[in-house]
Amino acid sequence: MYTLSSILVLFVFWLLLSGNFTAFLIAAGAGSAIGVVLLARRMEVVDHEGHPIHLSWRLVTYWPWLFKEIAKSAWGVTKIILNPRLPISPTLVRVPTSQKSTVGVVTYANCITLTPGTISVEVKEGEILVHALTRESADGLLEGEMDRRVTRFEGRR
Amino acid sequence: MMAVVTVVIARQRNLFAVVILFGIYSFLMATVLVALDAVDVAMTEAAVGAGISTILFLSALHLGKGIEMKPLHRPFLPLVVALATGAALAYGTLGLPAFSDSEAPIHQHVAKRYVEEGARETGVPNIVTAVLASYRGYDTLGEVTVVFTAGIGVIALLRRVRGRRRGGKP
Amino acid sequence: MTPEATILLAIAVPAVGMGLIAAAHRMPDLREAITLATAGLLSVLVASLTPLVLDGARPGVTVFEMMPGLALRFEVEPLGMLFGLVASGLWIVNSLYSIGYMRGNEEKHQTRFYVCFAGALAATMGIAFAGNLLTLFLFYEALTLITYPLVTHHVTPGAVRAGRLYLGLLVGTSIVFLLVAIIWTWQLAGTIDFTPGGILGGEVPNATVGVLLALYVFGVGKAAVMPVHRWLPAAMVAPTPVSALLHAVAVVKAGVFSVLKIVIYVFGVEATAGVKSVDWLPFMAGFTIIAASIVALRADNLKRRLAYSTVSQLSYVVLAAALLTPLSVIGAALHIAAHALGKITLFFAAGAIYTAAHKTEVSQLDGIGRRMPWTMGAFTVGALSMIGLPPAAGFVSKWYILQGAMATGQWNAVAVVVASTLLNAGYFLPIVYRAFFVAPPDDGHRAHGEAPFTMVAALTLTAAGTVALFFFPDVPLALARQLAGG
Amino acid sequence: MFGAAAAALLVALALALTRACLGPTVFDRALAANTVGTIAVLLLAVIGFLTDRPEFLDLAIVYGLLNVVGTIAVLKYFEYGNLGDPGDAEEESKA
Amino acid sequence: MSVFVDAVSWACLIAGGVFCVIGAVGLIRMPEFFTRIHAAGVTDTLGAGLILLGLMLQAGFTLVAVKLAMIGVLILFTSPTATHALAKAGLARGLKPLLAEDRSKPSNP
Amino acid sequence: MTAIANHFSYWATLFIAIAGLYIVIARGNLVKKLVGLAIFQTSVYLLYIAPGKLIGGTAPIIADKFAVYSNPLPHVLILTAIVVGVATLALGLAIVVRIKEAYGTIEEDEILAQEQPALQQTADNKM
Amino acid sequence: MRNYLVLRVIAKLMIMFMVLFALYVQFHGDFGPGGGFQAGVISAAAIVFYGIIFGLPAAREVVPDRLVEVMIAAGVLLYAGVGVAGLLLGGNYLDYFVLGADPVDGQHRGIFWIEMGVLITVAGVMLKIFYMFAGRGDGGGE
Amino acid sequence: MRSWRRSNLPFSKPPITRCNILISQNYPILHVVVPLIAAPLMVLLRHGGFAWLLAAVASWSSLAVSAALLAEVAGGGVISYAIGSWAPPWGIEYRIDSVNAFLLVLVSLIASVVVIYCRESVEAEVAPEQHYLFYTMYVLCLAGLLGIAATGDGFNLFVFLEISSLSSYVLIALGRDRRALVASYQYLIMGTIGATFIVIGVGLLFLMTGTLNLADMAARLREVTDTRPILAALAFLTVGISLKLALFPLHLWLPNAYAYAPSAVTAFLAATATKVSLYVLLRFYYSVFGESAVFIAHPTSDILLVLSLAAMFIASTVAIFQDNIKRLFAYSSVAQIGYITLGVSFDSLTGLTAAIVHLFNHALTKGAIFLLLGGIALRLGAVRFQDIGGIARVMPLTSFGIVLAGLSLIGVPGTVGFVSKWYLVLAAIESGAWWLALLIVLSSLLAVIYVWRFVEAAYFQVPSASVSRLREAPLSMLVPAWLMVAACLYFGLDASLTLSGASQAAAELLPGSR
Ligand code: NA
Ligand code: NA
Repeated sequence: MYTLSSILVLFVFWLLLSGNFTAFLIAAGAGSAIGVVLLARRMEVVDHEGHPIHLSWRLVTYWPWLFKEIAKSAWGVTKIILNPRLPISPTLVRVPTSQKSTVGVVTYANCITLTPGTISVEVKEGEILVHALTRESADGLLEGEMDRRVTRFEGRR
Repeated sequence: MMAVVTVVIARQRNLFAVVILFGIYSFLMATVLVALDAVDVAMTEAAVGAGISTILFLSALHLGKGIEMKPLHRPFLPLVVALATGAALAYGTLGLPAFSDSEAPIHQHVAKRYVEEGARETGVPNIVTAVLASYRGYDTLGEVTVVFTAGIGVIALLRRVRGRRRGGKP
Repeated sequence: MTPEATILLAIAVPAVGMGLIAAAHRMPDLREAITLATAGLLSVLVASLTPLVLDGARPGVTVFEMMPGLALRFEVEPLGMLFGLVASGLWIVNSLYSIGYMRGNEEKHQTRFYVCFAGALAATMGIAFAGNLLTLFLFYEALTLITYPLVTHHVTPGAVRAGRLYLGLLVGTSIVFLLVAIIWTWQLAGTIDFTPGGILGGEVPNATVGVLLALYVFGVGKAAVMPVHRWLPAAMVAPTPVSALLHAVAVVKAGVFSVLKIVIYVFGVEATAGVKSVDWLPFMAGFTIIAASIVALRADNLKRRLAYSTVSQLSYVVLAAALLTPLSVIGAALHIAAHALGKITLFFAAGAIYTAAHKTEVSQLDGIGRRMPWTMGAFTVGALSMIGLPPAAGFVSKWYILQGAMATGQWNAVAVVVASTLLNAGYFLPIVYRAFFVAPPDDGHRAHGEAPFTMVAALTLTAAGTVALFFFPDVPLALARQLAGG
Repeated sequence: MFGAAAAALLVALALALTRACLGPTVFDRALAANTVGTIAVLLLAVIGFLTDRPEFLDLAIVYGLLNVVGTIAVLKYFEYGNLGDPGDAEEESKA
Repeated sequence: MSVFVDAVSWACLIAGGVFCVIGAVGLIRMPEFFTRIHAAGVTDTLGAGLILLGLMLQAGFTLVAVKLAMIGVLILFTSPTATHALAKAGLARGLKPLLAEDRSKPSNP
Repeated sequence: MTAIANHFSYWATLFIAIAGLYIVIARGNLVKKLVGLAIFQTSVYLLYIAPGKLIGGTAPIIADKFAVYSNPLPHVLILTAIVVGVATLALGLAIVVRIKEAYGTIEEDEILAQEQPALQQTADNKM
Repeated sequence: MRNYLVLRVIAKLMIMFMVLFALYVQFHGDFGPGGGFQAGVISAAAIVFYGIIFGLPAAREVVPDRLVEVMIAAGVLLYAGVGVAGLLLGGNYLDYFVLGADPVDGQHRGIFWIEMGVLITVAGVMLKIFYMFAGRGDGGGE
Repeated sequence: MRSWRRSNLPFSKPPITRCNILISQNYPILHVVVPLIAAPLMVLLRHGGFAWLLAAVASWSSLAVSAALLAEVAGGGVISYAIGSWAPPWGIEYRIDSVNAFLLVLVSLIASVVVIYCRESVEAEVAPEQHYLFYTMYVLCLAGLLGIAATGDGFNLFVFLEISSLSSYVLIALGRDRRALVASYQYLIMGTIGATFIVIGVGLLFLMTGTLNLADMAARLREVTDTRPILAALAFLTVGISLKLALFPLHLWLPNAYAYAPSAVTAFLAATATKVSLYVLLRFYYSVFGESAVFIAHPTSDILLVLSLAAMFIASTVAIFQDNIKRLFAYSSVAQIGYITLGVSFDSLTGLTAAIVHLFNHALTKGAIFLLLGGIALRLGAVRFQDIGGIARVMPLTSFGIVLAGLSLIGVPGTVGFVSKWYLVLAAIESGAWWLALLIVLSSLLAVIYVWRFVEAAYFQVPSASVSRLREAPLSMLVPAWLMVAACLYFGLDASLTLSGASQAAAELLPGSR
């Protein structure tokens, strides 16, 4: 199942990259996709972690929100940088996580990092150590909005 | 910009910093190459300079615990040699055709044919590939042989001999 | 057998002898027998060529071309014939003598000694019959190298030091001067084949001739013209048979032979006679004659005295060649033979004294003539020959040299010859006097008689030869006359 | 307009470089290197449009891929001192 | 329409460029490593995103746009990963963050 | 003056060459030397490629909409040079690793110091 | 670093695409930047990335040493063999014209195979070098 | 000039006659391709014995092919071989004339002899599992050197230079002594700087002519001769090549590299690597820049002369004071290279002949010496003077061979060294510099000293207990070594073959004179 869908995804990826639809190149693409997946299976990376195909449709709802968050916080950090007084108040904080799967935790951690102003420093069982540029951004994170959304994005299986 | 990085590399005594800076240097070089229309070269330089070289240096460095290097003792003579080389190079390059002079010999002789006929003769629109693989394919064979030599050389140098444990941890 | 084959055999026989001698290293008797047989065979071969040469033939053979236009070539002409005869003949005698000496003194490395000796003879034959400068040079260097183990025979630090000096001076001078001279000649003349009348034939600028001659004379270090004579006294550390080889049979003779041959066949006696730029050579030779004689006069060690005597006598040949007259050239050629016979006798005697009485200094020789009458009798003959008095061969050669000098009015040379004769007398006659007319010291030395038989036989033979050459100089004289006659 | 974007990127590149050169810690340099990589990717994309050659985007992808591999290699090295170390032992105790 | 798209895309490009510069300025201005990471984040996210968006608008619905999107996704995935790894490594190697407040201690079990 | 202006592209080459060579010769650290060597080699890249650029030209990938292409030949050559450079670097580093294992250091003067006793001995034997 | 969650997940995501991208670069070298060498380096980088995240032994399991050595040699052989094929078909060395009925066809065929040779050797060598270097430290008591 | 095979445009190519393949038509490239293919095969087989066999077969077939090529061009012909059937200057050209055919024979000959020697020597000095790697490097080095010699393309020359360089770095580093590593590293640094200089030089030429084909370059250079880039190119090429050929004072890498490399490697490299670099120098000087551009317009002669003399005297003097015999002869190599460059500096037919013939002769001589020293190293583990006292007693053939080859270094008549010296001195006298002739022969006296140090140690010292236990070197090492010694003597007595080859080559390079 993972294998087949992986091959398919890779093949599509190839076609998008290529833009050259000669028989030879399409065949090469198909062959490459199969070969790569075979190699990947040897690496044991073709699983729900390495190929989280099940999450694809939820992207549609999650990403716009994420982009908005990123824009907001980036703007915040921009203001700080451009402020001559550089009003920062770096804070270390532990943020609890509610995701069930590793992919979920990773997504959450990366989303924390992706939004300027906060970075996940260490991912542990049930919590993430976060460095925030300001107290406000730390507090914002602790409100748990992102945590909930990522968990929702992750879905229940 | 590259000049600045070079100077910092020259002055830097921390080897890790040097390695990181060297990676940056390669990225910059690759970008400059792109600006000069040498896309294939840029891709190679990026892959080699920023990728493989960094990994190589790091792999080699893990043996060196003393990452701090000693300061220089007698920098005068090397400077003279380097400057003399630079002077010779300056002397020579000042007589070269001006930048982007389309009448320069390199544009008028062999390369002219490559650009004009290469795609037709080899069926490959990327002239760099055409020249690399066909017109000067023998050079590339040599190049692959150089890579092969380096690979086998590294094996010969680093493979543990006399029954000592090979490779990674169990 | 064709003369060509004979020439090649003359070089091959001692070379093969080397191998056989080496192979027989566990059987001393067989080894020495091979040595004697080889020496005898060589003499016969060389002698068989003599009639031809006397008849005016110049048998030659080109072996192969070493470099384009430069062949390994042999050619027998009168001077080489004379030298070959002397060397091969004396080898027999020397071998006889060596057997006695080496056994009597229980020397080590005897096989090496005989092998190298045979090799030295092969090289000497190559020099004697060389048809061009390249061949001459090839065998000249070979002679140096093959005699090196002989000089360092005792492997003591002193011997090794002497060996270094020997090798350094001979190889050094030959490479630095002789080789350059040969190549220069080649560059000037386009050939280096020995040519009657001279390769350069007067077509070369005078100054160049002078420089070239200097390169040649000092390049041939074996001729021991001062200041490149130092190797000769140093080499006295070697056993006496080796000294005999150096002084009489091969090495120094090869030196003066080469100088003479070069003067005759490269420069040309007549072509060079009027050239001012070569006038320095008689002076240099004269100086060497006198200076070496004075050193000899002051030397107490017998072999050292003989060595300096050799230095002095060699320069007679050089001087004679430098006079550039036909008569002096005859004298020079004859002097090679005469000095060889005389000096070998003297060394044999010195070696016999050392073997029998273990004495090395002149001052120890009081009354020794009474215990060793044969030895000291032969010594006396040799001394007379050195001085140039009848009935010894030295008189004949000196006579021709003087005649040549007087005929061309080179009075300085005459004066040198006369003065050196007095000096020679001054350092040889006291020895004879001591040996026969001073009573032996009575300090409890054990009694001794003559040296072993083969040694005495050998020195008697050479003494007889010295006298014989005085009375019957026909063959050498005929050969020498051919040289002068052109 | 691409020119303006490119110019801005060049300025950013210069600033990031300054940080890379100033350090002071190795991590600062690695961070700067990563940023340089990102800016270079963007620069490449823009140059591709400047010169009307979208083939350059492949190049940008290569940059992006190697940038992350390089950065991770540096970090792995700093955490474990060895690129080949599986690093299981240490991590397990934390997890 | 195309004028409008052009205008938007140019705005995106300019804004993206500006954000890149701002992020880089932050990289210089911030006092220490951990705070600098945040600044770099501006470049990686808003700067990169806007520029790529601008370019995509230029490209229209073509494979070029798809490739630009791929680059965007690549940055989206790798940049936080690298940043995170950097921070983690820095902390692990004993780099002490400059802190106004440390609320991480109490939550330790 | 125009000569200098016309050749601005070479100044980078020059500077990199000088700096790279200087690092190679002056630095005693074996790894640093290799870095210098690599930098020195990159100077060649620009020397070859910069003259191949034609202003108004584009990358030498033939397409209908372009007429002027920059010179592809230097690109080919430098591709090879880069590969050769990295091969040399790999080999050099492998040797450095072995030196480090054998001597315990990668500083030139420390290695020399370790060999010094041997040198000293040689000097004594001269006497 | 196997248990380094963030890296592990992202690496798993990336590696497949990296390798595929490498092959894309390989096969599109005719049309755009890239070719055997670049592809070889990128695919090797992918495996190296894997090795960095999951450890050298894991990487060695996926791409065993023996295979890597074979790759190193096989690529060169393939390249040189294309040259020999040219000889055997009556052309000069590395003559691609004789490889196909039509000269351009022959060129295509020749270029394809030699680029494959380059890819195989370069990927093999880069990987092997990484293995050798990274494996060297273990015995040294780091 | 005859063009081999089609080198016309591919689109007007003649119909292919598939049944009609003549191996001999591809000789110009086979001597490189065969070892080049042998290398990966060895890696696939991973077996020391097979690898040796392959190396031997590859070397011998290269030798056979080279000899056939030499015979082909001996009359003064030139073979042009268009690789990939792309006519020069569009493709890469192999161009064989009497100059490089001579060199091809030399290199493959040495390789063929040394490979026999390797069997036992490598067994002793290299770990068994490394054997196939060793031979891989060996054939690669051979292929690289042959490729440099055969190519008619400036950049291809650099590529093959690097193949040979990289493989020689590895071969040197495989030496048992840890100093081999440092030596290899030093060589790598200096060699790479040299190669980079060469690339810069070739690049400047390329920028001025637009071509990389050397013949084409030469033709096009005539129009731009005496411009600044050309002069700079001359300087960079000279310095770069001089680094590779260890011209004094750029020789610093050589003594250690030769001293600590495995014996077979030392012999092979000493006999070939610097020689090939020298060929490259000659090729650029005479075939590309042209005699007048190099020697008449600039004081190249004087510079070369001074450096050569310095090499001859200083390196020889340093050699005298060496303790390690391999190092001693390595310094001697630096000095002997000085002789070769001295011959070049005369810029005359004779001088060039002398240089080329000495190139050949010195290869034989040094090859022989290092092979024989390898025998001592095998038995004794070291080649220092304090260890070898009296070794002639137990290893008579080895010692005597070294003495004979040593005589050749001195230039004693009957050895090849004499022939070289003869021509060098002749060239000096021809050029009117008789003082130079004296200097040449004076410097060879220094060789007497260092050769005699060996003679005295080997023959005039009492063997120590450890020496007395030794046996003569194995036959498989003695035979190749003595083959070289015999060649030293044979070509010393009958130099017509080597000299005709050398003068033909010199005439090829210097067509205008005489
Ligand atoms: Na963030
Ligand atoms: Na390509």
